[in-house]
Amino acid sequence: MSIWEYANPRRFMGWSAPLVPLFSALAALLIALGLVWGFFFTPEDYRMGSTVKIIYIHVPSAMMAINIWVMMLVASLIWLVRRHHVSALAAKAAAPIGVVMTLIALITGAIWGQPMWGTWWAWDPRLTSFLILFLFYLGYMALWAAIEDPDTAADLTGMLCLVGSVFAVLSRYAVNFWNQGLHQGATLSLDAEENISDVFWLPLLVCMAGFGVLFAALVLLRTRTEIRLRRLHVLEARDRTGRKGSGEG
Amino acid sequence: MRVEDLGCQRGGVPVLEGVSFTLAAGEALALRGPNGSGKTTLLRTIAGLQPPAGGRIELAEDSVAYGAHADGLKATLTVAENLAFWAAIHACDKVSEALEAFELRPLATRPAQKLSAGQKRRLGLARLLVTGRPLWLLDEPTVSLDADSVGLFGRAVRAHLSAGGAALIATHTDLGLEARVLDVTAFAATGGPAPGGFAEAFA
Amino acid sequence: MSALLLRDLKLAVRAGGGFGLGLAFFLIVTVLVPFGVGPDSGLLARIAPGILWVGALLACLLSLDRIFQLDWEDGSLELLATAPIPMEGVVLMKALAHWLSSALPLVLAAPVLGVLLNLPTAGYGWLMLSLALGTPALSMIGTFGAALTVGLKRGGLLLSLLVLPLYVPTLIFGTEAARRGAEGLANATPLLMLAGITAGVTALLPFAAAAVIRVNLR
Amino acid sequence: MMPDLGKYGAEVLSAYGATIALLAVLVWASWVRARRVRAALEEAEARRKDAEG
Repeated sequence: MSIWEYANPRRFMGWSAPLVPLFSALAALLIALGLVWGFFFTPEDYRMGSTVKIIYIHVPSAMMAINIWVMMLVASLIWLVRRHHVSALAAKAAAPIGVVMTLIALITGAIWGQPMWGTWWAWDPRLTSFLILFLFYLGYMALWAAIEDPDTAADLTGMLCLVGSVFAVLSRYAVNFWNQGLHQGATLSLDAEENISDVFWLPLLVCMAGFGVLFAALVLLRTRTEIRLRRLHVLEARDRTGRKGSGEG
Repeated sequence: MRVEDLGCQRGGVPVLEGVSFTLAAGEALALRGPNGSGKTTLLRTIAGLQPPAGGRIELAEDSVAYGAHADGLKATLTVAENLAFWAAIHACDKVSEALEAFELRPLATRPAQKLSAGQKRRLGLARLLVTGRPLWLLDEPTVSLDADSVGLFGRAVRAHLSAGGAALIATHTDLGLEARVLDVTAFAATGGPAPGGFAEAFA
Repeated sequence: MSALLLRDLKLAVRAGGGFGLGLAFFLIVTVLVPFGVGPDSGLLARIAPGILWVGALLACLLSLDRIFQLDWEDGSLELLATAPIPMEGVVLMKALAHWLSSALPLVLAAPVLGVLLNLPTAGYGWLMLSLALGTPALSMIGTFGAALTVGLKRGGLLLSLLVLPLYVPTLIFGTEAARRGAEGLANATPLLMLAGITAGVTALLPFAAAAVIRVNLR
Repeated sequence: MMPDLGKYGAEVLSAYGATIALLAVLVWASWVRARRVRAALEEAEARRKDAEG
């Protein structure tokens, strides 16, 4: 059996049904564990004080904001190339989750920035990039909402996601060029591991896993909803044509 | 041209299935059927504007001239300019013949926005002549034409057929043509599976 | 294909709205800025390249939804799809017509408006060069956005929402090139990036926009 | 029980609060919509079965 068989709506509904509660429980467990661990049982950073605790939500949400867009890009490509409806619907289902993740990253970033940089908002390249990503998510969702025919909507949003991805990377580069930035990522970022001790790392890892599993649970749940909606529309269309046919006959 | 077992869909809903017919040079085929029976969808599918749901269309490349409900006229351009544009797009220089055939010569310098509905329709049909394409796909071509203009149109189609062209016409009026009739209601889709597997029930 | 370009230009001239409205909008935006930020000529001189770029970008945005909408409504787009020229060519000609009728007048008017904002003398050439290099990208990206929203009844606002984020890189490199030029700094990098964006966008987006148009015509 | 958050207590708490609130809204909205659509579909399928049977 080919792997694409799993993308058939009925099969998808079959295999995803038990995963939703499983992933939900796992996500709740991991996030609760990570946040409690991070909030109550980690020391303060000697420079940032207790604000370092924001890292346990800021970094996972920022990571997911980008990963979700990448997942939407892959799903859109699968739809555009292989025409698997579930793939397009998964991309549609993921977008609102991506928006919330981006919003969390922006809000926690701004809250963190207030004591660290003395300002809520700085046109720092990373923050700016996330703002632009936020706009991309909004545009993507607005286009889905605006088009009535579901397959047309899937095609157009897929193309927008494709083109948007190129421009998102380009924007990141342009924004970097435009302002060299003051993000303190370097003192506490993943690519500077020597600066971050296991005390911070382990709960952060748990939180990142928790956010990832939460996304998995939500995207499956939302995709199932979208599939049901399509099925509902097919039934309604059949009702209409059936009624018309019997009326004429 | 030849159409075999063609299926058409509109907005993802199957409309026609199993449509088969052939159309040779010099022949005309009239499509009949009530509103919403899929005539426009069939024409659009053959014109290549929407993908078929199944079956085959055998057709020489770049041979179709599609005459839709909308005429594709620009209100601020004159009659002659409108025709000259489509002639240039199709690399064809039959503008003056087209003006003659539909008696548009006296109106040639008038902007399209100052034409009556029937005159606009005549201009839209004259566009077919400047495409130089052998197969005309016409969707309700005689809407808003008076009896004289219908006569003009019939003559133009006959001239086109005798020059080796062919025409597929969705119409309710009699054009005085030797045309076979194809009733599209015979091919109405019986509600086969909707695309994408959403026809299957699931919990 | 040149017939299509000529027709679109002729239509733009006859409709009159095309450049007139965009230019007036550009002028008004530029005039409003000093009212907003105060008449300090030093400040105005510093922000002039950015204001002029943002103004030109917004003025460009105004006429985007007309690129395909009228052809869609009167059926021309459908007929063009069955014509012997490829849809990619139609898209490219539409973008070029938009650039010639809407963006080029803005490029030419920008120095005049620069006077109002105390743009430093060194800045005029760079401003025009950066606009001339960057606005084709704005037209092309906008054409893609117009293709996406062509079938929608109220596509205008959505079009802005879709296109503005895509405009960010062009705007950044464009203003950067103009600003650095005006301040006498080296600006080869942003100019090259700007030219690169325009070249890349012109090469690739017609395919995306044509695919989108075909979907919309279905 | 409550750790001493020092002078940044308000920031840390508001960041956690905002995050939990946003996630809760997202989960809640997804859940409510899933239930509504599910009920609507079950009703439609039942109607269809009636019509056929």
